[in-house]
Amino acid sequence: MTIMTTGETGETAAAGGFQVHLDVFEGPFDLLLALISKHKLDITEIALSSVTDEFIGYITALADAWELDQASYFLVVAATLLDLKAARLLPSGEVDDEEDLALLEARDLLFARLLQYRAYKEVAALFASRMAEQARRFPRRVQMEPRFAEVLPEVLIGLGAAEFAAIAARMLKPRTPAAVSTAHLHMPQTSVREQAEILLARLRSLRRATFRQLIAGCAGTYEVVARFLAVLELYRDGLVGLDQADPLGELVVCLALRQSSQQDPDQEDDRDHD
Amino acid sequence: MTATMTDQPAQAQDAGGPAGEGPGVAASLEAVLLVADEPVPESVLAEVVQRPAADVIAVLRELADSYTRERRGFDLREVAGGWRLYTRAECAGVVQRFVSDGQEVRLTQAALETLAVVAYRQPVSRARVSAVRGVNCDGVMRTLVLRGLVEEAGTDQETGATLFRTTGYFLERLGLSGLSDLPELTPFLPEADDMTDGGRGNGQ
Amino acid sequence: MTATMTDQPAQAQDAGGPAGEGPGVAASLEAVLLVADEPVPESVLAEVVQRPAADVIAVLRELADSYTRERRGFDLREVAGGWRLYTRAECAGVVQRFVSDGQEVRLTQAALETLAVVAYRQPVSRARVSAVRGVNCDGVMRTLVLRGLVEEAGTDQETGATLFRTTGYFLERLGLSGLSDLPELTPFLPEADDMTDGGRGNGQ
Repeated sequence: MTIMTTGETGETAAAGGFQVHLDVFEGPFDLLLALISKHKLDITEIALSSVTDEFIGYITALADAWELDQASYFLVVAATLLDLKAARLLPSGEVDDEEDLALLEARDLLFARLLQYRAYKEVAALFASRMAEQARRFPRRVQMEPRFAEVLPEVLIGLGAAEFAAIAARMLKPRTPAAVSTAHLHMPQTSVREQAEILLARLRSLRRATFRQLIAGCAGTYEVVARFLAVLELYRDGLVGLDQADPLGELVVCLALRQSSQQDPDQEDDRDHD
Repeated sequence: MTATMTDQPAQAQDAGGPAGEGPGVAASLEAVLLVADEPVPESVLAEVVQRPAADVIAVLRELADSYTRERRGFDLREVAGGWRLYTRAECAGVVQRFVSDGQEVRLTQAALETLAVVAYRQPVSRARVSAVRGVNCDGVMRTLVLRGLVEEAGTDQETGATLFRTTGYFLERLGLSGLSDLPELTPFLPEADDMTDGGRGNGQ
Repeated sequence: MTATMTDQPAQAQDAGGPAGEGPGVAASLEAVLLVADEPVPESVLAEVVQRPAADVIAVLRELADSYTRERRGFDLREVAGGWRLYTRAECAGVVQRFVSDGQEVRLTQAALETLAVVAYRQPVSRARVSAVRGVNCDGVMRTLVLRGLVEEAGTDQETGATLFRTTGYFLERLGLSGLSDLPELTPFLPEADDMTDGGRGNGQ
């Protein structure tokens, strides 16, 4: 049996640009395969970087209709495709740098997953035709002739009344619509802004301190991270100066001179980047 | 021997029909009778195979005779105003051994679920049970009837659908003396249950 | 009624045939298959007709062939690890007209793909299937379970995730006699694939 081309293929690919049609693709691989076959391309590196724009066009067109978990799969693939396309635009040399290697790995992984997906998709098509064919045959399944019904072995329910009732309860329980679980979210336990205030307070008395000193007493990694981010924010705003003799060396933080004239950190809003 | 996925769809052309189009009348009748649950009147068969009743009767008789002549394990008989395939009387011993063979039959999860819904919602139609379970229950219901755990209980006045209820044998197998011994569902239902209708229903 | 030691009709003892002569193996098998409501393994058939499995298999194959040769409306097929009578595919039109009830609902593309991954990777978790397809499969998996094509198969020892496998009904729906009849996945995979793990896995 020959491998059949699956999905929404070619003929509709009229000349001139990408046309948005509202096919719903079963995931990013499905879309990618459809695009590749539409252009009658082999699954090669060229194919991947050539269809990048259309892929991105598709997910942009669907921007309002995304479901979150689905979108993330698409975005990961889109990011990888963009990387690959960017890499092709640059003069290519030998792979010598770690980023190139990572890119190659990402590409190979994407290939592998795409091929794997295609294999399952083709088998799924076989399943479909097989099932359609089988649906034309009806199995013998009729009531037992009475004379034999009597000799049927006893039925074993194998449950106590309570267990039986539990099954009924499970079946009859009204179905609550599926809700998005928020169990994995947690409340932030601190904020960068809060940490910035602590930092400034300390520096006002110390004027100058190592980062190590400044994080003494932090309640956990999250607080250390927040305090470090606060250092960066304050530095960006010119409120503190930084000094680090060598990479990974001791980081020294000092209060900027103009800070002596008490600027209220509360006016600082850590969302107003850019 | 076993079918592989690459099989071509079996020879779809003709199946002994005159002029090679479609199955013949005999084959069509055999196929219909194979899936028929109860005796099928000649008129119904004639309509299904789209032939005059007289032709159909002739073919049925010839089929029945040929099964007997060839001493097949099945037997085509005219009973209760219709035709149905039965096992041949001579084979009763083997069939009995097959049917009674093996241990007690354990109900499948699907059967248990269907039985549970019937027990607490009886009398209830297949459609209702299917709706509760979210999946068609026709086959399972048939098994439960066959096993004597469930029986027909008239028809729904509005829809005309066949209704089902549990049997005394069901109570016996579950070790209950009556339906009133079925545990209340309330302790099992976390929320104020059942928007669909009045909880336990007319269980007794 | 006396059991003779001749190797003629070995199952004559309790058959109660009219002329004191029991049914042949073929007839016995036909009768048993007529009352079976699921595929019957050869071993069971062999025990019921009290013949060596090899003989039984030979007779079954000959029966199946003869039904096809004679273009009968029924068809004897080996599926899901056993033998079962089916209507012949060419008679589908007539049978459909007769049964008219629950035609199988066609599976969606998503369901088919999920089913394919489960078939080749079983036992497999939802997360694994989602990773292969690049899209969440929770809802689809539930549908497959409801349809009886897939069932739970314990939990993963490391992650605690529920594992899934295909059912016997799945094999029946595909007309396969066992998982080993699934086509090899490798021809569809140009390279020695599969970063994630060892391909087909324990397909059997």
